[in-house]
Amino acid sequence: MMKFANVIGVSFMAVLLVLLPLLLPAVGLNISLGTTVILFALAASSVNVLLGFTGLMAFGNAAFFGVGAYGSALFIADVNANLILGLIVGTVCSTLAAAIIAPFLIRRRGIYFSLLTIAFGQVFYFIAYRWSNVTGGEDGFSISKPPIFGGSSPTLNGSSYYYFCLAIFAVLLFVLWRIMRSPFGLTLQGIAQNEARVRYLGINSDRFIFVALLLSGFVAGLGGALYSVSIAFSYPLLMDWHQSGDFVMMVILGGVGTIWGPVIGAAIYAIAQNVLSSFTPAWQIIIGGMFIFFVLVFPKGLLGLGAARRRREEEASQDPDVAVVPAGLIEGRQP
Amino acid sequence: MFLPKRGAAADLIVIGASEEITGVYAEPARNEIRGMQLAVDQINKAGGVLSRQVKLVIEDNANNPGTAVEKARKLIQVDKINALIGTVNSANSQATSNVCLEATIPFVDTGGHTDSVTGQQCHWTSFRTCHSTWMETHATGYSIANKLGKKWYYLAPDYAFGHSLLDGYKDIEKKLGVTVVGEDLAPLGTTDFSAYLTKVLNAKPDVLIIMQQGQDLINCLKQANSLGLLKRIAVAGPQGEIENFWSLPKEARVGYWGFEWYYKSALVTGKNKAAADFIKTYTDLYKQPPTARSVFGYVTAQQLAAAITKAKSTDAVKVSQALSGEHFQGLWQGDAYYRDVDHQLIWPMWFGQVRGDGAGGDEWNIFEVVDSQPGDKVEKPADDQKAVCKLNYPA
Amino acid sequence: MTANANAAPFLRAKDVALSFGGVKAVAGVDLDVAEREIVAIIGPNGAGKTSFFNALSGFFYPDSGTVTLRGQDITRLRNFERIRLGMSRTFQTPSIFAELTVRENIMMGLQAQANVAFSMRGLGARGKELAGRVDELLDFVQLRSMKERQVATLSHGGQRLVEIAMSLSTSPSCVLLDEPTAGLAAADTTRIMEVVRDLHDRLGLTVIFVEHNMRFVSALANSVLCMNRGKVIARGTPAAVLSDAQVREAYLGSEEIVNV
Amino acid sequence: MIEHLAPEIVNGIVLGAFYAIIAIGLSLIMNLTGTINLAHGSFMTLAGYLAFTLMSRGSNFWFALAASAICTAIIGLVVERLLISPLYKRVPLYSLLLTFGLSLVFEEVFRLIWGPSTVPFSAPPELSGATQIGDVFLPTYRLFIMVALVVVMVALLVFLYRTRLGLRLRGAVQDAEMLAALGTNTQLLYMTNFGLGILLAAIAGVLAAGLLGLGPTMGNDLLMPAFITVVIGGMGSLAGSIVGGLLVGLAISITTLYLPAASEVIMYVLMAVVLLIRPRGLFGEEGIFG
Repeated sequence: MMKFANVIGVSFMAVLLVLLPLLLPAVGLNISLGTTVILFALAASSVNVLLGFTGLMAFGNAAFFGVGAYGSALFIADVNANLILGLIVGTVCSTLAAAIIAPFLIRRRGIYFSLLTIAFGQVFYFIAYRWSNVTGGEDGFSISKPPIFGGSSPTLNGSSYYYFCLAIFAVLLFVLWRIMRSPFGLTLQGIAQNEARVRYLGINSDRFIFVALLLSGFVAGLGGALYSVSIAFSYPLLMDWHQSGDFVMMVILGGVGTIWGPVIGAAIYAIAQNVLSSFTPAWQIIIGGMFIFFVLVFPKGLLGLGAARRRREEEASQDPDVAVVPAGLIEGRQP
Repeated sequence: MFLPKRGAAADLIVIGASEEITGVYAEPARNEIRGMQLAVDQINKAGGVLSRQVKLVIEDNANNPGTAVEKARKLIQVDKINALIGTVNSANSQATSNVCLEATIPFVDTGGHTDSVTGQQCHWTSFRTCHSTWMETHATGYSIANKLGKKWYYLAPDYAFGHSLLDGYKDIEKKLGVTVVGEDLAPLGTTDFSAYLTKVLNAKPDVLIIMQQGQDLINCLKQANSLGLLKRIAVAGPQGEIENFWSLPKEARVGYWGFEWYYKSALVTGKNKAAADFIKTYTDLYKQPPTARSVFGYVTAQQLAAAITKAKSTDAVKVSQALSGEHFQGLWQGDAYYRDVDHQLIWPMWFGQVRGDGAGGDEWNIFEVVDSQPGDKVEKPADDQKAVCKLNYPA
Repeated sequence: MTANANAAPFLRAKDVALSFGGVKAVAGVDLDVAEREIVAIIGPNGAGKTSFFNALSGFFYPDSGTVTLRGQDITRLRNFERIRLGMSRTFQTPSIFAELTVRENIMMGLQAQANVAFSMRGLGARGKELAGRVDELLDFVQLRSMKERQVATLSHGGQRLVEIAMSLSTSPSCVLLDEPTAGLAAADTTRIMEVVRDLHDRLGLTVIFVEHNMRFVSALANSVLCMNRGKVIARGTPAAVLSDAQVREAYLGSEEIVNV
Repeated sequence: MIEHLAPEIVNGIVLGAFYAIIAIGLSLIMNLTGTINLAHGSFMTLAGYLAFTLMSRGSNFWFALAASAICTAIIGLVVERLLISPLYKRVPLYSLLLTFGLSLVFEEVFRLIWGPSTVPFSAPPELSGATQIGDVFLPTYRLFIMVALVVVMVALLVFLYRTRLGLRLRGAVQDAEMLAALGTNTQLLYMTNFGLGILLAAIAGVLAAGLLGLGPTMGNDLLMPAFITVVIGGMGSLAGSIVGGLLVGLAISITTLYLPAASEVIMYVLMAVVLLIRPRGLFGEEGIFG
């Protein structure tokens, strides 16, 4: 059962996203920026699966995003110019990438986990940069937009591609929402709040974290696959740790652990970057400053503001600096 | 409100510029923009194009292909540009080129050198002003053999760009009957070249061809200097970016390099009055002499305007056809043209030596041009390009 | 009541030692617990009681010694594997999911026990069955009325009861309780005491608890183990241990003993 | 072969010593406060630019080295007090993100002040050229760096093991709460610790500028190998950072000689192998963070 306020919220966001291709040109922005927002939101949601739902400080999701991008682009260019198949291949690649590095990651928690995600993320960046016969190296890799089902089926452009991405995103958001309310999701929340207790309920949390990593790799890879088609290009910087950091910041800007947070964060980030960089070469200072400001002043993000206040009213008294992503983040000395 | 007035679009020719205003290429990008801006100002002063004023809308592509695509689309959809120019980074050039094909907007790559833009990934909408990587290696190959000797040693960075430079030299070496006495690929970011340089000293080539860029090049040159290699063996390379040499310590301002243009040499400008005027106006305006990058920007904007005038329309097909194959007098000796087959600008390339101090009381003047090669001699033959590049003009 | 000498004891710790950076927290402790026994572990602060618990329950692995459960060596078994063998524990400060509801707290262990924790969809038919179990467990600790409350909003005593209910959600045969009454008011202490007694009397569980409240210890325990500086200094019936001279000396001046 | 191998080994040690010094700073800050300092590279670059500015105003190299390292450490302290210390009571994610934002700001500020290209930063004349040892010519500046970094490392060890503040710091790294209970001013320790980490970074930054060239991203380019050094050596271990750094440096330089194509990937391979065998890293202790 959804609360009335949630129904209003979901409806508002739905209407906003559906009308976005009409709204953006009206304020002097282009439709493909909307597509970028949606696809960055997918990447940010993949971070949120780990960070918000499972309490793991992931700082390498750009690697999954990039693997998805290259996977689909290479397939579309070299094997079969078919959008749907390309997306499937890209997503399978990114999920596999997650499966390969997950055994290294699940043995660590806390900042050690972050450190490992940064380092392993950089491995993928390095491969894309270095394996230039296949990836085109730093010059990147071009594709032409593939027909949706290959052959002579139509090719999606501009707003039709936006709605295609939006549809996929909506389905995925719904699936994530369902998962968070499933037994699996409940266990992830348990891990985020108190992993020791989860283990003392007889649950092998490592296996849940493994699956969460796969899920995260899947979502990020789907975003990446759609992105490389959107810009008809893939390039190594997509996997750089700065890109990962941007995705994490999107989650924080919007509100960590919420379903809509990553969307709002992605929108703020993408639009701010796009608009500011048209005006001033110092835009990176402003974006970096915005990050710092949010971290210091609004650590729960825009959505977290309301939620936090509601919870605060219910609770007797709590430390105002209670962590958004509690306990589980600091690694305990457990076998 | 920062929206352009839509009605105004009809009274203006709008040219978009996508440049690496932030990031490592900020300096070359700035010089390209200065060139474009100067050309547009002069065109407008002379009455504009098709009696419409030209407006230049500049966007920062942040040296990131994703942003470059976004900005290209913004320029096309929101600013309703008639043509797009710019880019320094090859990845940005190619990504932008693809977007412009999709939107059927003419695009002139000012400064991204990768072969694919006018090769495998060429489009009927895309043109390129700067030389291709192939042209750089071939032009310098001829000049090196001509001026420095025919016993070569290659040192290349081990990544995509290094490999394509190496391929270029390997092609020209056969034509010239050069003996190659050694070849090394050094990883990108190598800090110590002494192992490679010792091998070079033992191999005793006439010329060491260094294909490194940026910081790797600087480190390599500094170490070659300290090992005394420079006194025994000539050092040369495919492309000297004057912006880089200006910021180098004097001990690293050494060697022979391919130059895409230079402001102070009779071999480059000859008696070309347009060039002399350009250099003077530019230097007065920006308190710094123009570089090859400035020329890319200037010539690109100027030729685009000329093509629109000739086509009497901003229609993409007409403008592209007008630009393609039209011979013109640039800011150098001899003529130039964007050739029909692949839309690459065919123009000469120069070769010369870099020196530590500015000559003739001009601190900027650190380059001595000694040779030049005509463009059609150094680019891939048009017949070969036909097999690689399919422009696919709309019927 | 003492362990049957013939059969392997239900839970046995043999020469368990655990140290942190040179400090020996547990220095060779033996413990035999029979099935359905209630054992209390007492000792002054820093005696190594919790560390011993940690070694028993796999929070840390002991440096040396062995732990066996029903004759099976579990010394190097990971903590969650011990839970599946029927061990369960609580912590000194209640280890709960503060931001989840009471129901969700209980549900998590039930799901795992029912092997549906990996389900990414709803619980379907199993949902009703598990919901029934939640009610049962909450009835046991008399918290059913709090079912939809966020655990963080419960009193300290309430949180402890939730933790006990959680530790029952895995259907254990043996429960380790680390200071179940620490920091509780008198009324809450009595309630916890009843619940712990019920664990044994109604559910037939083996209970091992660390406790400072000696009233609690003498009322409930069959057998008491007193630790000091990582070593066992006395063991036996509550009456015998609490009157032991060494025990009294170890506790001398500390207020806990006052209750005896 | 020795005439090739010896310079590569020196090069490997120099590179490794850089990674080690940076990794020690990172590791100190990580362990005590849980902050993964993504702005560490920016502080290195900052120190390089400050030294460059001083030298272009006529200062000699030695004064510039000392003054810029101290100035950078002071700036680091200000940053720690104003921006990072408010985050200590929160989960470590926030300090990680704050330093991420900070590194973006720093990088762009460097571009605005000192330009987007590299600046002509030269080692002092007395350190240029090559030194002959036996049959082998070694670049003097590299030898100097090797010696300088060893001196810095020894000084650090003396500080940590022979001074009261250092002992407290080591104690705090192992158990901050215990120290707080003993009444030591933890905030002061956090500050000292952060300042120390930045001081190490700053010294490495100035030395690196003369070796690698000084541009806005110089420090960030060194950051990733330093992270990998921490992973390989094990978090929270001084010995781990030193051994890990040397291992990475030597692995890179030796593969450069025998198999140049593998010299970039070797670092990642090394990391994966170490983690497979020892998930905690070579010297990783069972610390607060495992």
